[in-house]
Amino acid sequence: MLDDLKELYQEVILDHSKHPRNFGKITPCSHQGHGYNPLCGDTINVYLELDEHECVSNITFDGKGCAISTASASMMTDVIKGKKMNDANTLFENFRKLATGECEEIDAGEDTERLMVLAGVKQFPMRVKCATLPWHAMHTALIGETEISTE
Amino acid sequence: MLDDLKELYQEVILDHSKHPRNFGKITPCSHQGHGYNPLCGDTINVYLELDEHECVSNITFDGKGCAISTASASMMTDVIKGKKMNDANTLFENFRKLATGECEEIDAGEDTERLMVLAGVKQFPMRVKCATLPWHAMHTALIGETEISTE
Amino acid sequence: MNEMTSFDVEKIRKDFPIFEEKIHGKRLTFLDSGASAQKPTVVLDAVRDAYTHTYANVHRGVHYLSQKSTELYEGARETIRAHMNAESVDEIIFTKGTTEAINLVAHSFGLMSLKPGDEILLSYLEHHSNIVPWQLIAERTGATVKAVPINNDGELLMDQFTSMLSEKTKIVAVTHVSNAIGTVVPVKEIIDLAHAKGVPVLIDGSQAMPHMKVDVRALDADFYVFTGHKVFGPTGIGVLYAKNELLEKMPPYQGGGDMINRVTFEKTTFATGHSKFEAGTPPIVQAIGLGAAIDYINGIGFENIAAHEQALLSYATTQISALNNVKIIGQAKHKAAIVSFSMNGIHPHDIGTIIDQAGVAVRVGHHCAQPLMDFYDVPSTVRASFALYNNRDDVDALVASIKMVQEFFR
Amino acid sequence: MNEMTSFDVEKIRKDFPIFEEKIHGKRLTFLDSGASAQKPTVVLDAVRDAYTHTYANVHRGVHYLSQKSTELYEGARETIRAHMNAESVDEIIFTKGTTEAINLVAHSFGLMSLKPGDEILLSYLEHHSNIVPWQLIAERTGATVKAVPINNDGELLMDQFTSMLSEKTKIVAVTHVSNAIGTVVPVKEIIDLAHAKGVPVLIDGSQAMPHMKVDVRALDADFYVFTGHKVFGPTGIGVLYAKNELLEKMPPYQGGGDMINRVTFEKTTFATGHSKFEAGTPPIVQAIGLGAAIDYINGIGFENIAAHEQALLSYATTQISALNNVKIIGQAKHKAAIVSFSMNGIHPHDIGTIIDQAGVAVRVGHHCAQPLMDFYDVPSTVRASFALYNNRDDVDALVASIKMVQEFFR
Ligand SMILES: Cc1ncc(COP(=O)(O)O)c(C=O)c1O
Ligand SMILES: Cc1ncc(COP(=O)(O)O)c(C=O)c1O
Repeated sequence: MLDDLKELYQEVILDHSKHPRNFGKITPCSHQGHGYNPLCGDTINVYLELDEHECVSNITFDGKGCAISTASASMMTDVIKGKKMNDANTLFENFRKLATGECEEIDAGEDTERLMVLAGVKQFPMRVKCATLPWHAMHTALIGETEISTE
Repeated sequence: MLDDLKELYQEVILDHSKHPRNFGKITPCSHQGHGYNPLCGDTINVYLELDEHECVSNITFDGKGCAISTASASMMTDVIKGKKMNDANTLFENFRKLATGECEEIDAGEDTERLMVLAGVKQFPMRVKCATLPWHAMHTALIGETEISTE
Repeated sequence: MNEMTSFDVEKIRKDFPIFEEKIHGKRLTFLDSGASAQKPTVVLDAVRDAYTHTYANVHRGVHYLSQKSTELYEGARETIRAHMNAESVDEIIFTKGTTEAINLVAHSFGLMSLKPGDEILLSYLEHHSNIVPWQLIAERTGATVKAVPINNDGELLMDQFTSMLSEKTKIVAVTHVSNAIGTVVPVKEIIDLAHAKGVPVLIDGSQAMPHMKVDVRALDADFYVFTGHKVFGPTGIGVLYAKNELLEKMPPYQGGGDMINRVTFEKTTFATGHSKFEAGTPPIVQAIGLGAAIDYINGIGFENIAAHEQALLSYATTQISALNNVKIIGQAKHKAAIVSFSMNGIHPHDIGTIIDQAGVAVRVGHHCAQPLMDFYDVPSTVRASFALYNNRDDVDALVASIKMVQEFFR
Repeated sequence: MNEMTSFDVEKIRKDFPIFEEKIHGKRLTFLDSGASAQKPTVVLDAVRDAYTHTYANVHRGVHYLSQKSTELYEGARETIRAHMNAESVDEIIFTKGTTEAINLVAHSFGLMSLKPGDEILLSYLEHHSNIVPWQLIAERTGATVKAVPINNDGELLMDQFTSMLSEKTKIVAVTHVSNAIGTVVPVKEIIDLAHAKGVPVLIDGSQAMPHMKVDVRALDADFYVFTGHKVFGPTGIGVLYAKNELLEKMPPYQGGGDMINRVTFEKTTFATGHSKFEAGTPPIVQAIGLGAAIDYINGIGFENIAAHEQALLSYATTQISALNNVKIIGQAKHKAAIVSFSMNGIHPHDIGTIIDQAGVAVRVGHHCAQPLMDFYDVPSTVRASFALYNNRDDVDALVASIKMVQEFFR
């Protein structure tokens, strides 16, 4: 029974959830997105700075979440930092497909491995939203909306 | 199978339904009651004249109804004519109990037999309202309300 | 006909356990499917299995049973979406039945869009469920209910419809098939005419779904409602299809669990999609049962069903018309397999009671369509309504029992 | 204890077929009855029998099946009347569930009696179903929703209740038992205090009915609602008890078939009693199933059930309290068998996912009681809720699985 669980809660995920990277606020910041999961009441805020080349020069998050959403936010910020805005949106799309099981595999270059780690969540349909919540928040920040709530 | 039916549609009932007694209106009349069965859309109007001794000096009915309700109205008017108002109300109560199966037998003196004929209806729960509709209309006329609807 | 070879009514009857029952010692002649249809074993099994193998509340749980239960429940929604050809599952709302679905639309869409002087356009063929909710909302908003008349055959007067449709009309709500007399209403034409004036249309599909394949996108219906128990599914479940663009604008109907985004005593925000309109624990197992019913009829195929039923209808019409003093009410050119009739001098209630003793189940009464009864100036009729499991023996039993009634009242 | 000798939980477990299921290969530890309870075989049989032996639509038919179906449906109403000790079956209205029942009262009674400035008095313990309908109606009428606070143990502050009850209060609506933390609310006292000021009271009995015998006349409740699926009955059915004198004054909620007296396009008049509030084909078979469920629990007896559940509750409370870093939320003196808890630094969703792998089904989340979660300043909790079929093995499995979670996140 522990196999699936170990797949979901891999060491790297537990590590990110216990020691989240890029945790905190950027004030003021150019882009901000808020994610809310009505099922558990969790909230994630994503803060973003774009430079003059539409590159993500800085990204952080804060809020309350489970191990999965926190690890996902932490790993996401690591991956997104330094990416072009367009590439960030493509990564969002790729990750969404992976987590919901729409795609089995993706090619996201050097980031593929890190995204695949989080994809273990697709064995746990009720937890997919936890993993995608920060990504949705990041996406809404980039496209200029302010709040999303997954369901 | 025809036994129950023959019990319900006895000759005397078929006769009353085909040739209803006391059919028509009394205008003007001192008391009037209207009965409506929302299940089938049937209506029965009962018209009454009380004399100075609170005796039913005349009673008629009109409206649209099935064989059971028409026969019941016809036989009822026969029975009620000449009765004291109080006795009419007691007969109503007795008949109601008989038709709904609340009582097995009643003692209504010389009228007992005629009332028992109609009581075959208790084998047909969905038809009890047809039999009691004119009686309810008569009762509401006497107690001074104008419309009842059975359900 | 080619389809008929693959359609074996005797085999189908075996799918419905009720036909093993004896009624007053007689074979059951069930001609009351218009009121509610019988259930095939696959539906009963789906219901029981849902309770015995995977039961838990839906949506809010991370545990196995809750997940399985949610999958089955949402799977049923997808089955219905596909069956009706809706664009998205967000457009499929589970209700208690047609009545609740229409009340939901009248209340949510009605309150939002009706002003004093506005008009709600219905027809004389409507069931009370597609009249009374509109009257209640008209009373509250100051709008007026109008009804398109019919001709003596029971067909909607389309020229009247066209002229009654005005800039005051805010919604048209008509039945797809009359439950009382079987008329098939040209709903596509009605929708096109209404849309040409920018008026949205609700179609009451309660009596259509058991008999024909309905494609809400081909019809371009704005709202399409039906009830589960008439389409061989469980009681306690119905469906409201509504276009997403309308649902987005509509306020919630009932409040409660599952339809919210965030609740505080100061301010509550609502969920989106179908969730906004599904307050509280839904009829979970009934939805699953309805999904199984839809799969069942699709397995048989609507061409087969329609061919079989139309053959029965024409046989029954011929047989009944041949009887003395029996008058068929409603003779529309396009009819579903429903025959309403009256007998000279004999009240429908007496007919119903007498033929019941022969095991023949028909509905007698106003069929929740009193305005239609008023139009024909009868308080009630006898209605024989057919479904895929009826056969010629049923028609013969009905005809024999009518003769018995005539005998009785001779 | 004397009762315990006649109460054999292992025998009772055999009445519930779901316990034969394996979850991820493990024994099912079902501690989610607060969300929805499992169904005994007698209920499943009642449902199936109703469909296979006596099925037809109710009320309007004179034929045999319709009559039998009506008898069973109305018989269930009488079962529930007797169980709640209502005066008359006219006071028992079948709804889709608690949520619909409360919406009905909020809408019908609320619209009739609320003016701007009036107050609706709730509590911090309420389920969203007893909050949102009142917010919707408050918004429409200009009334205000107020909520009585609780202490840290999760008990209603009765002195606050007394002082918040004013001449502005037009209705009090409180839960009998908190679904999220198990508090048993002193509803008799609340009703007496409210009645002293002439204010009617609605009691949400969703979580009380599975655990205790409720006598609406002894309580003198004006409205008492519950939902079938939590009391071992089918989904898609609930009950509104309301005093006749109130029902008589209340306008209809939904419009449709069966709730009318006479319909014309000009004017419609309504039925009386429960019929006025039961528009459309009701959840016939679900009501029959609910009747069977009520018979089932009465057969076991509420003294037995209460004694068993309270013993389990105290065992579970002791075991869980003894765990490191686990905090029980809600420690009212009077509690139903519900234990809500949180774990230091570990999110309820992660707990739920991990212990599910051990076959333990609990609910994690806000339990549709966000204001209560806000009070305790947690987004969600883990809730283990017990029913008559739970045993000590269930508690032990829960405790073992919590230890596993601790291991995992060490
Ligand atoms: C206290 C309480 N009230 C109301 C409800 C709502 O019941 P339902 O969802 O069956 O309408 C529930 C359960 O969900 C509950 O526990
Ligand atoms: C045409 C039509 N509309 C509406 C209804 C109401 O459906 P329900 O009673 O299941 O809500 C019916 C059946 O009763 C019907 O035949």
